[in-house]
Amino acid sequence: MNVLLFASLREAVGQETLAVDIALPCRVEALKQHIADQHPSIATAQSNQALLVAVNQMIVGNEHQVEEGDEVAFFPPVTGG
Amino acid sequence: MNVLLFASLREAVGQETLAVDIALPCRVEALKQHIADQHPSIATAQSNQALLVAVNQMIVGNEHQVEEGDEVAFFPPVTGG
Amino acid sequence: MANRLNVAHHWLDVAEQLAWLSEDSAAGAVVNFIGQVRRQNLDDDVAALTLEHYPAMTKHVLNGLIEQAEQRWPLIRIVIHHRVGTLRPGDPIVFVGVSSAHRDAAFDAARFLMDKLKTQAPFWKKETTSDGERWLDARSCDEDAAASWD
Amino acid sequence: MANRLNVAHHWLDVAEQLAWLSEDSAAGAVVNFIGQVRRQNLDDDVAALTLEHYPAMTKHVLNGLIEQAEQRWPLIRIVIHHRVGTLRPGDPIVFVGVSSAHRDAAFDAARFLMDKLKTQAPFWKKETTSDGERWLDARSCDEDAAASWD
Repeated sequence: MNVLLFASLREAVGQETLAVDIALPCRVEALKQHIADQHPSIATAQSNQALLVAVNQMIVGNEHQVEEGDEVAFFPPVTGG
Repeated sequence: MNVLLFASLREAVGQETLAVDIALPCRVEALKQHIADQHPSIATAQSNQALLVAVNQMIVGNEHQVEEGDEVAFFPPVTGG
Repeated sequence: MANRLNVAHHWLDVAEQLAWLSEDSAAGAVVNFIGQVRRQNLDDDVAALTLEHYPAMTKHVLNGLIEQAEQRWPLIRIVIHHRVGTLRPGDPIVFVGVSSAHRDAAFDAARFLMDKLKTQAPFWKKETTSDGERWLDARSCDEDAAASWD
Repeated sequence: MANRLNVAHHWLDVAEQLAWLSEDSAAGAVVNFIGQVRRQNLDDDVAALTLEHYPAMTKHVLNGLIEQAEQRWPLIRIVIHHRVGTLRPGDPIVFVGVSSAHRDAAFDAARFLMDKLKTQAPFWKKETTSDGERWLDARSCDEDAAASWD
């Protein structure tokens, strides 16, 4: 599956999309941990509580179940307006 | 002294200005009572708590002392905006 | 702090006011309010609305409100423009605009100015409907809104 | 209820939006907010501000906020216009406008939309200053403002 990255996370990782090799369905928490293990900047954001996860364009919590075909995005707290 | 009237009070009394024969200084309360005794529409407004008094362009209470040369106005609650 | 205060028969160029409010680039937020004549009031069709005021007192009160707003919030610019005379449904009556560095102060100040203007500035509205003319009554909810700032 | 929602590089004709918001003569009140790029932030001169967003999600979130506002208040029209791309100090970023019969609903809804947009809509700001580029941090006061509606 692919995970979209935005803003400071995209720049820190250096990619717009991360290809992730994880069995689905899985909980958001497991997906975060899986990616953090490989990308220190994601781990840092996670430990700073500066990592939000959207599934199908809705922000979701750690318990949310990611299914095959979902659009998943990681990004920092928003700062628009 | 003269008392300016505005809006519904002006229309009810039928005059823009009331000439009032009262000894100054006097309290606002006495002035109101003096005028209400001669103009039933002022008495009605007063009993409905629908009579405001401004002295020198500031809304004042019953205790306020009216002095010679003050600009005094009677009007109903305001409804602008 | 700079401000513009007008009581007039005419309306104003709203885009020009917004441009002036936002001109200082320390301004991060501009909030403005426009009040206009509704088509219906108390279930009657409104044909016209006539606004009377007490000229010597109006500017006095509005300037006082502007000063109070400046003391309560860090504001950059303020515009108050209120019309008098005879208006039709859909005509604008009042424009209040505020600029500030941040939105909380701009929202609070604009609402404060409107709430206080509604209960303290000496304007009176007379409606013309098919039933004739009537002076509008003050609304207790406006008193409550104004008191909420005290 | 009618609404206009745009996310775009360009700014909009503010006077035209205000005319549209106030067009329905049941509208007695129009409140609008404009946010713009400040000259200074965190004591540094801002040379440019770049706004990125997550296009598929942005309209989704903003439409959801419009629906929530409609459910909470009796609104007539809503406009949300948010810019993306590179902006300069003084450039407008966001326009939120609301019309309603009375001012309380219009003020509340405009502020609700801004407070929620600030914390829920997927926009991110990167500033360019003389010290280089930096992504802005979310502000806890924005979180508090958004939570105050829940």
